[in-house]
Amino acid sequence: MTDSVDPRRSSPAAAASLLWIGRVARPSAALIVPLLVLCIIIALTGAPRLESIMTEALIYVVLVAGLSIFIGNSGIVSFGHVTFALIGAYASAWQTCCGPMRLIFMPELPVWMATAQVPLGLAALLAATLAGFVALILGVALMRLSGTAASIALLSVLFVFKTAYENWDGWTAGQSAIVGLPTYVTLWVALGAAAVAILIATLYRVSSYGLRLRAVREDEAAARASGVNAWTQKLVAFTISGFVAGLGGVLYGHFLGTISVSMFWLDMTFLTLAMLVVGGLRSLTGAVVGALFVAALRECIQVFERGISVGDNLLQAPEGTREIVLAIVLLSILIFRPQGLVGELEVGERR
Amino acid sequence: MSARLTTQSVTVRFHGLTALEDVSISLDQGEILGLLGPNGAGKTTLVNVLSGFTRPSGGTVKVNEIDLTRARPDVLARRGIVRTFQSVRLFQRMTVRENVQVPVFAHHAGSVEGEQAAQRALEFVGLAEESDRIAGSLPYTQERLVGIARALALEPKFLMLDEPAAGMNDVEGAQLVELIARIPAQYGCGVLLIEHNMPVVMAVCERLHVLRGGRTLASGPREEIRRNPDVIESYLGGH
Amino acid sequence: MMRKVRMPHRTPQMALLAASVAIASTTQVKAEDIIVGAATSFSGWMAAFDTNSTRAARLAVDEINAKGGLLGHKLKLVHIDTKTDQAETARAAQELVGQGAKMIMVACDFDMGAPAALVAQQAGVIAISSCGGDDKLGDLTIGNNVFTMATEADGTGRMLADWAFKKQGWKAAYVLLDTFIQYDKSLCAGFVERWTELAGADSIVLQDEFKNADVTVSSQISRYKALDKPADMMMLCSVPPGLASTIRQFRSAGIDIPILAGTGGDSSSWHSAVPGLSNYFHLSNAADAGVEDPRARNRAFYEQYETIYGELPASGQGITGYSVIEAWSRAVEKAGSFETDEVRAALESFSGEDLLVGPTTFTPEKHSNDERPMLFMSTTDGKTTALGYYDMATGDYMPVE
Amino acid sequence: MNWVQLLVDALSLGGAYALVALGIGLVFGVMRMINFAHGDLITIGAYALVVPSAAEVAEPYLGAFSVWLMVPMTIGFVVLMMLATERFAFRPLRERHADGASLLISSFAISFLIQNVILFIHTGRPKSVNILDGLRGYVSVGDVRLPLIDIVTVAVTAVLFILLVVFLGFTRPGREIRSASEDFVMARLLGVKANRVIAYAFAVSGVLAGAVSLLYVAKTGVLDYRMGVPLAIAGFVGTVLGGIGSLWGAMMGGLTLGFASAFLQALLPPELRASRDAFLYGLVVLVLLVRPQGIFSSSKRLERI
Repeated sequence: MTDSVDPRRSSPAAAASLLWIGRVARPSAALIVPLLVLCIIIALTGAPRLESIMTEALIYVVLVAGLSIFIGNSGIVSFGHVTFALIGAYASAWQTCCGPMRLIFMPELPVWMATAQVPLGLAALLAATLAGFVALILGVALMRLSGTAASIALLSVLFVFKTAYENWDGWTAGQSAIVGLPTYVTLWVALGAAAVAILIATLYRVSSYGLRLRAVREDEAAARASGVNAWTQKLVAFTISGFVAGLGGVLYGHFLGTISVSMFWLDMTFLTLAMLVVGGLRSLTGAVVGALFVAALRECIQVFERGISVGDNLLQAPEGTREIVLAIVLLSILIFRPQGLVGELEVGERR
Repeated sequence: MSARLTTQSVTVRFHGLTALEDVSISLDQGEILGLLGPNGAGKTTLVNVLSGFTRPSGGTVKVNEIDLTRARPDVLARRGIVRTFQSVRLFQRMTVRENVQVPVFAHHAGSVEGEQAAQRALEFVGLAEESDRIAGSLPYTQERLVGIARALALEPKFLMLDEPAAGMNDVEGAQLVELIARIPAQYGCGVLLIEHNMPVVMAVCERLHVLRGGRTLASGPREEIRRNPDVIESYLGGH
Repeated sequence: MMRKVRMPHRTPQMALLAASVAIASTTQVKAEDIIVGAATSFSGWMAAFDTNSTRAARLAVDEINAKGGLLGHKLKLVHIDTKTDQAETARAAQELVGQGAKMIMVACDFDMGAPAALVAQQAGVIAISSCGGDDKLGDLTIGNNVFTMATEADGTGRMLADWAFKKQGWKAAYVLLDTFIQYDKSLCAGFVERWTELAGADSIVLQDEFKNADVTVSSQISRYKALDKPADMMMLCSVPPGLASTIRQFRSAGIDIPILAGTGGDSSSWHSAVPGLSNYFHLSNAADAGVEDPRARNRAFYEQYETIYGELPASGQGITGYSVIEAWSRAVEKAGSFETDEVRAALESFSGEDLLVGPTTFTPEKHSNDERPMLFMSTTDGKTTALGYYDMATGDYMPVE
Repeated sequence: MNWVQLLVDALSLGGAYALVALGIGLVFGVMRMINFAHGDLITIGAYALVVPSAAEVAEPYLGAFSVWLMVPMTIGFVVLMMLATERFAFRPLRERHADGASLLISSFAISFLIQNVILFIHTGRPKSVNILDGLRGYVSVGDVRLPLIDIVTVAVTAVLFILLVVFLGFTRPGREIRSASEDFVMARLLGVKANRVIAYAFAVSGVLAGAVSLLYVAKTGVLDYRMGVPLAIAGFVGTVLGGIGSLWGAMMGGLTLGFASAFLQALLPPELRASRDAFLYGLVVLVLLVRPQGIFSSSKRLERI
């Protein structure tokens, strides 16, 4: 270490904790500050569409950061994390949805819940906690698995919860959307949440827990021989990532003002995974870059789709081009940069 | 208090094949025991049993009087029964320091003493300078040293080294012997050394245990084994 | 208008129209023009449902402009593609609100339309869904600025039961529900409710379920076949592709009882899955392509639609888009204002208002219609004919004008 | 409850799932990648039966040919498309040593691409086409109803499985696939060309996918741009359930999933029937917890330490 000649010899514990704060603060700030600058620029343009797109992108940052906590550190590709977004979104709706309409959408809510007036921030916290708690319970059983079996089991979990929520009419309005969630998720709220998610992910990553799980990811047998309990470490990451993904679901619901079970399904699974892989599967920086990159790419293509005036002519791509071009660009990135846009890099981390 | 790791009549069978039969060994803290035997003799299987990766079909593993036969690898490791791997198995995409920190954190959860244990292990194997390199980029010999440092970072009571000198040239092998010889003094642990390289084994082990076909062929002090006709015939004779 | 690049066979006027609209939408709108918005999908799966109704709305706007506009203003329809994506839907509505739209037409579906309706509600703009049949669209769950031109799904289900019992005299019903979307659940709930009122619960001999994407309905067929005696009819609450697949499999199993479907069973686009489709009945707001509508006005609409777009809307649902504009403009005229509160009050005063979709009633409590007469159609040997607009109040078809 | 009838129903669904699982399992064997786009190749095969157009009423294209032309042409088309995905997407990735996750995601991306291209060309409105009209009837054996299409499905599954066993056991490409599935590195040392053997596996997987396209459309008569997704998921789950890496396991896994689905559909009480998939996939989770290596794999492969 370069900074080994410093006053910490006098108080090693204090110095170590200072060092540790630096190890969290530097990479977090290196991700959060550029996001803040981007948001300020967008706010200054005053374009509501741009603001809305950035807000959505930041919500995806939260979701993908949640994925990254588990996938990035454990190496297990989870097809099931959207489950936690689903749980979070509905749990928040139970507490905050639509005033007197709450009982019309969700007639079987217990009275105390149907009439509760939970402050929005607290509701989000409780909802994300529920998602984290469900992750913990599921993880107790599922974290014994690794590799493909784990991926498939997690996909199956998504199926189970999707089907259950679709048929739990009295609490979820079945397949119908619940409309009228308070739309408090502005650009700044989304930025704040993204900052929190980045901070949680960084805290986890630099902690001894993150290190031990990465050891499991690299070589499970060697990690166990080194005294690491693989199950515990996976479970810790799974729970935290369930919490963060749950938070992402809450935000998405309160961004649109409406939620339905079908929103939290294979499309979102694909999109969030694609963001993570395009950015860099094993890096939080990759998660953030991937989420922003895919969001920006979608919008750029759409600009063409809506038409660009060149002189008196309108250049316009036919409707439906966006998804096709998006898929081709994603494939090209996977082919030409299989390690993702940033690879293993973590900004703000000294090596 | 000095501890003793023992196996009593350990037997391992896979699908009707017997990998180990009725093997009893003991290892004291502070000594180096050499485990010999031709390929397929069951040496690695025995290490797998001792480190919890393989559950024996019969027999027991004990430290003093405590039965650890069914303990998981990570539990054994935290209790000071630590191994290395024939194929090293480093955490490839992590730095050398992180590789050595993993067992430390598993044990001490990030305390300052833990950091120091990691540093001490790296210094012991002479890799303190390389601690910020990515493990996967190290040359082969250094990889093996990191593997040993990673095991030592747990401050083991018993350390099992599975062919640590494999693939090294004579000079490197000699340096390794010197290093291994210092382990009991430095860490106060017992070392079980699996090694094909006879000079290495003979240089550092006072006691040897020889396996053949999953059974104990001979066991005893170095000089005695060197003179054992069975051993000479079946193993040493080949050289 | 969509996908003009790939379809050179479409008429040149079409391309011209598309180009002029596209260019116009990027240029600055003249101050006196009144903007009406359409936040509907021209790509993704919703496009199949939204394209026709959006085109129909454009027809209505052009018609009004040709007659000199509304309260002296020309109307301008601004369409933003919502890409079958809820976030895009909300953004489209925000953008339309930002452009000063006085009314926003939203998707033919509650889930997809809701984000836009919510934005409109919060911005104090009227939002009208073309054919979203979920009860919640009309029950003021989103807010009092939201209306739908569709007939509610459960009302449709009740009407089917009423017609089957009274007009056809069927006594024993088999109900098969596709649990894939809410519309079908509501449709079957309405059917069962009305059927039970009329014939008693015992006369529903079997109720079963499947999922739209299921490859096979063998279990359901086996369960039906295990009945002691066959039902007089089958109420099938589903939409294609599940609807078509189910009918093919039931017919293949030799089950020839009459099959009834809601608006999800409209359009002949899936008929080739069941060669010689017979004994099949469904209802809709107006006639499907290729079927002669009993109402002269509707026939005129279709003629005009075909002239401009070179093809007919696949189903009778398209007509609701026309009525979105029709209803709103009539309310504006009544109110003498474009202001939301006054227009809403005028809409809520509709009582049997004669629109293209049929007599329409709104009240301050209910912003949808649930027993508005709908057109029953019968298919025999693959050929669909209109039976007439059925009126539950009389238990008979409405007289032809 | 007629148990024989239930068995017939289950066998038909299980047969279709088994064909999908086999196709996915074959590619997994040589690539260690679950090809999520397999389902969309089935969709492509189905759409090849009609003329590409945005028109609401579909006109038959390959579907208009006689059986003897339609079947090989449809399957041939799927094989070509399957090889194209391998050549232009998976091979470049493999050559750059992408890890398993990237391969998996790229198969997701291909799936997404195919679906959107179909949406673009055909629109999202489901289409329909009538093929193999002769299979629409059924025969009765006692009070058991045997739909012709189900008999054909089961027969085709059995024949294709036997052909596959013969192909893998007695032909050179087949033996290469098998040896590559067991140990790719060793196979290459023995002179098996990686690109070639992977292309073989994709081609065979394409034949299986094409067969499913035809059977599916003959049964349901409908086309939808997402029709392949539930099949792919069933195949995907079936492969893992059976024991990943073994063809016998893949086939049995697919059959098991089909059986479980059909039995749940038939035996769940009416109020729980809508939640069938929750039970089905809940069972899958339970099975994986007990046997992560799959039900039908002979033994947990010992990890060499």
